Amino acid sequence: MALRRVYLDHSATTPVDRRVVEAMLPYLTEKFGNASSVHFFGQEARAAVDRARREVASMVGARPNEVVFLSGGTEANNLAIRGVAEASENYGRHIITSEIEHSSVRGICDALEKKGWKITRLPVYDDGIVRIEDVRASVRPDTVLITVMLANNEIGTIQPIAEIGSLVRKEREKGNRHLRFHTDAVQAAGRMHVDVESLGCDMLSLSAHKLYAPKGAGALFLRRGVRLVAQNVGGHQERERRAGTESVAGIVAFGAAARIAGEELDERVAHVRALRNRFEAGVAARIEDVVFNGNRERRLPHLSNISFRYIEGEGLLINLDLQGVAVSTGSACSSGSLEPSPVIRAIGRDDELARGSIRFSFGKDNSVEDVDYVLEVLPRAVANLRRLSPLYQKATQARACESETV
Amino acid sequence: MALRRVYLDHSATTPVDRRVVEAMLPYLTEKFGNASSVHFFGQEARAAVDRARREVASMVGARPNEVVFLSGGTEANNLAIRGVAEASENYGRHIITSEIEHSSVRGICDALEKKGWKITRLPVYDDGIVRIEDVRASVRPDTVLITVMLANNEIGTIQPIAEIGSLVRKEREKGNRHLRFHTDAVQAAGRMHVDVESLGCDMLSLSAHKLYAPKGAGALFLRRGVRLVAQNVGGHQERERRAGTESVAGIVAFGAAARIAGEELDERVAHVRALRNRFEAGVAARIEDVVFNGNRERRLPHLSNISFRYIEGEGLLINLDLQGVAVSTGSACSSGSLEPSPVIRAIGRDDELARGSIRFSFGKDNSVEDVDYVLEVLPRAVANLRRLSPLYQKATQARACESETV
Amino acid sequence: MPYSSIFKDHLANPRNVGELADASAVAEETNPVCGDRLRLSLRLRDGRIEAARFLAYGCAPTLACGSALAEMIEGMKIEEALRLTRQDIARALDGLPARKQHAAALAIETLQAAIKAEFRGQNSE
Amino acid sequence: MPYSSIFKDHLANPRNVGELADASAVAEETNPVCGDRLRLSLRLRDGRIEAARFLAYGCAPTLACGSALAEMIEGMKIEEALRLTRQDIARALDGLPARKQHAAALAIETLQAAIKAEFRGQNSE
Ligand SMILES: Cc1ncc(COP(=O)(O)O)c(C=O)c1O
Ligand SMILES: Cc1ncc(COP(=O)(O)O)c(C=O)c1O
Repeated sequence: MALRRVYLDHSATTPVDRRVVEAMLPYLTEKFGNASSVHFFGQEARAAVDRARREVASMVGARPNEVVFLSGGTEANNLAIRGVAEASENYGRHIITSEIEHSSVRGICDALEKKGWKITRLPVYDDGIVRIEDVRASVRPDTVLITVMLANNEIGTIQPIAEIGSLVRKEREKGNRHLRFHTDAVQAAGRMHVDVESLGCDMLSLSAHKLYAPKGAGALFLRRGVRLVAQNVGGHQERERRAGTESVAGIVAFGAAARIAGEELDERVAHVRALRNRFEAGVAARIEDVVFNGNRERRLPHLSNISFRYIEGEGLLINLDLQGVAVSTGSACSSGSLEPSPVIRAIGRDDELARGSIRFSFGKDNSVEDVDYVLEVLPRAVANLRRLSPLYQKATQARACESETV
Repeated sequence: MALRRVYLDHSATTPVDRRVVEAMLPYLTEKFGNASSVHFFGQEARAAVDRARREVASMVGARPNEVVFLSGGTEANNLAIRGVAEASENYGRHIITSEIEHSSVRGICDALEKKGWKITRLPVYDDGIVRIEDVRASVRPDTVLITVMLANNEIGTIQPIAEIGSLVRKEREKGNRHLRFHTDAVQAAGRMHVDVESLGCDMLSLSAHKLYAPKGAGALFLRRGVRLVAQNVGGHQERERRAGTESVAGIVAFGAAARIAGEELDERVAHVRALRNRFEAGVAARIEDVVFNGNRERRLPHLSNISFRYIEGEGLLINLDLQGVAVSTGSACSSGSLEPSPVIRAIGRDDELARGSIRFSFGKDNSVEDVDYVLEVLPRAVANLRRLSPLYQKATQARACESETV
Repeated sequence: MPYSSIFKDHLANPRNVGELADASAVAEETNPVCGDRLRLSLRLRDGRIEAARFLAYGCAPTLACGSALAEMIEGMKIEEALRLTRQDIARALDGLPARKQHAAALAIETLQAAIKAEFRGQNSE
Repeated sequence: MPYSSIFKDHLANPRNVGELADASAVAEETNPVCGDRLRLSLRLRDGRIEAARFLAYGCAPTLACGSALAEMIEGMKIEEALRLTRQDIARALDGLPARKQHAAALAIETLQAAIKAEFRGQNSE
């Protein structure tokens, strides 16, 4: 009998929607032109790229010429942060960010710090949310960039981006003319309403593969008039903001996925929220010593991050995987770094809880049966691992002693 | 009746081979995992990326762990040149390149020059080939990088890369330890035998879409031990040389295309060479006042670059396009720059010949009938444009006078 | 850089190509930046452009603008022709990419030079 | 980081889990870098490891190495057990990723600490 496979790792990546595959296929075979070519094949590709640009722009309320196509969310973050840093370094070398940014933003900021930039990393308290007062208090005359993500990829918490956006506008009016504001919306897009006008951001990062389009396509919303230094250079593509032959099929897929995501947003949100809530209720009822991470209201609808006390995430991940359930963990072991998830640490959990955290992220194709299957498998897997855990043995012995003493 | 379409612009991009589409499709839909994920879906993707890495490595005689997957040839050139420049700037700030590099290499070198680097651009004489003596004479104690393409994208001339490779080895033995050697093999791969050992290069750029794989994938061969500074940062992918979720389907396609290109190389070369030679013989027989650009032996087998005197390339391109024939021109008009093709200028042609140059590049799916169709259409198109050309009118009047005077 | 189909038709089937043996006004102008050339020969009579022929060398818009101009002005009153603008040429081609407006400018300049040449009672060449 | 199927089987069905009530040698070692722990309890008799049980906390290789070790040493001569190396553990799991070798090292350390503890006639706890 084939193993039932339940994919609950949609924050890592999503399968490509059949409709998106259909949309992109012709641009691999018959309509394969290079969008820079003047002839028919080239114009056909150019028209498709332009259409995709409108579709992606429309998903986030931008103008088409404010969308720069790139190879993914990581490149969008690199272009936004390094590009603005290099364009602004004569005005100041201070950047404000948060403690729970995606590793790409973290890595870029760390690299700038090594080059002498000052980085302020805002705390997120125990609910995983940045406070606008902290942002306000951190702005300095030499601050040239604020970069705070729209929604976090591990715990799903939604940050006060619109508030930061209006703060930035006020700061600019007060004379801090070179202050720019970037937000990483890679996890948010397709899972909540995203609108660059109401957010008031100057730049916003997107990645196709979180939206049921292929990996290897992304975009940066770059507000008209915002200057940055291109990072990949040597060609006229993307109005000199990103050199290199456009990935036409990937861009077409991204456009189609963005359009469908816009059309189906409400439906998708309702669907994944219902699954997620059913799942969390089931976990709370069936498993002891669990901690739900991140503010439970202000978070993405598809994501649940749970710490299972006494055990380490990787063992649980592999045990679930053996039963066909795919999840992820911020645990140090599986990410290949030594530090347990900085995000879970940032919300004040101890090392043990940080190491025992698992992210379950639902998608449009998951079903109630999927949830129920996981609710059957997960408690057993947790129990099995706890049976091995010296921490659990000690804790139960201690509890036994306590109840005896009572 | 449908217009016959003949695509002769394979140096701009190629259609994706059906077999390559078949190979990549599963990695969009069922096998859609993120190669960084620990679970089954992730491991499946990881295995596919590793296989593709072996396939691409094998095409150029490299070891798999010397292949860094990227978003294309432009990014490969950026990573190689900027990456080495940043890693070596304490040892020297001099780069040797040629006058006929692809716009990406040209653009990167220009950008470095603005930052104070010294750039030596080697001449290519009237055959479009760099001379090894010029390379030797240009090496200085502060030279940290030589970057010369393996084969040119406009005229197809093949550069003496193996000779430069052994020169570089000797220079390193003489104590110039920090000298690195990069070659852009984007046009060469799949069209001639490429082997990093016999070329003796430290880095070599590749792009999938010139090999019947999709746009948006590329690779840099990076010899073991060669240090460079990553350009896209913030993730552990590609052993920290290139952050960002791997474009799994694109990489799988690249791998499949590289494998097929290796298997079919001889066959493809023989096929396109026969077509190209038939075409050139036909042009020489049917059209007056044409100049073939670039050394006619030491060049890629699939490419023909011809200057049609008295007319401008873009008009010819559009006239051919209207008859279904897709070609390209280095003419200033169509590239959107003001200078006519720097490559054709570099081989000593005057402005008029540079503006009148057209690149015909054949592919594995072209047929003899395609060539014959173009040989029917092209002379008429040239004649029509010459009929409009004041330069042509003057030249024919002058000739008429000459023959009268005789 | 998508060109309109009228534009492409002018390239495939240029109108009024050539030189008039009995031209009363001729001008050849060059775009100093890119070297494009347009040569116009006109037969002017009774305040009208009775015939117009063009030759052109340069990128596609220069050819198309030459063709559109020569077609458009044949039969036109001279004073009317003098009021033509770049925009009129671009419109006749269903639009021109922003970076290609210089080709329409060259067409207008050449037209005006030719008409002036005849008014001064002389050819520009 | 692909793990072998034997490795995964150890995780799904760990062998020799628990603590021996009548252990004659016990050790619990911690990896100081990442905090992983392995606890081993052994019943040693007549120069042999008559019984071995483990408990482990930490990333998957630590659990798998604990399970593989406990299974492997049960019934083994003590002197033989003392000759076991990291490589033996890794081999029993069909290999370990390079970065995970520390888990096998922890297993060997814990084994040696336990045996030493009994030879000194005392338990480590
Ligand atoms: C919040 C966030 N930002 C950026 C990225 C990076 O995007 P990509 O995977 O396209 O490089 C991701 C996903 O990996 C993400 O979750
Ligand atoms: C010689 C050469 N180098 C680099 C490139 C750039 O590669 P890509 O189109 O993948 O960015 C090209 C093709 O466009 C090329 O012909």
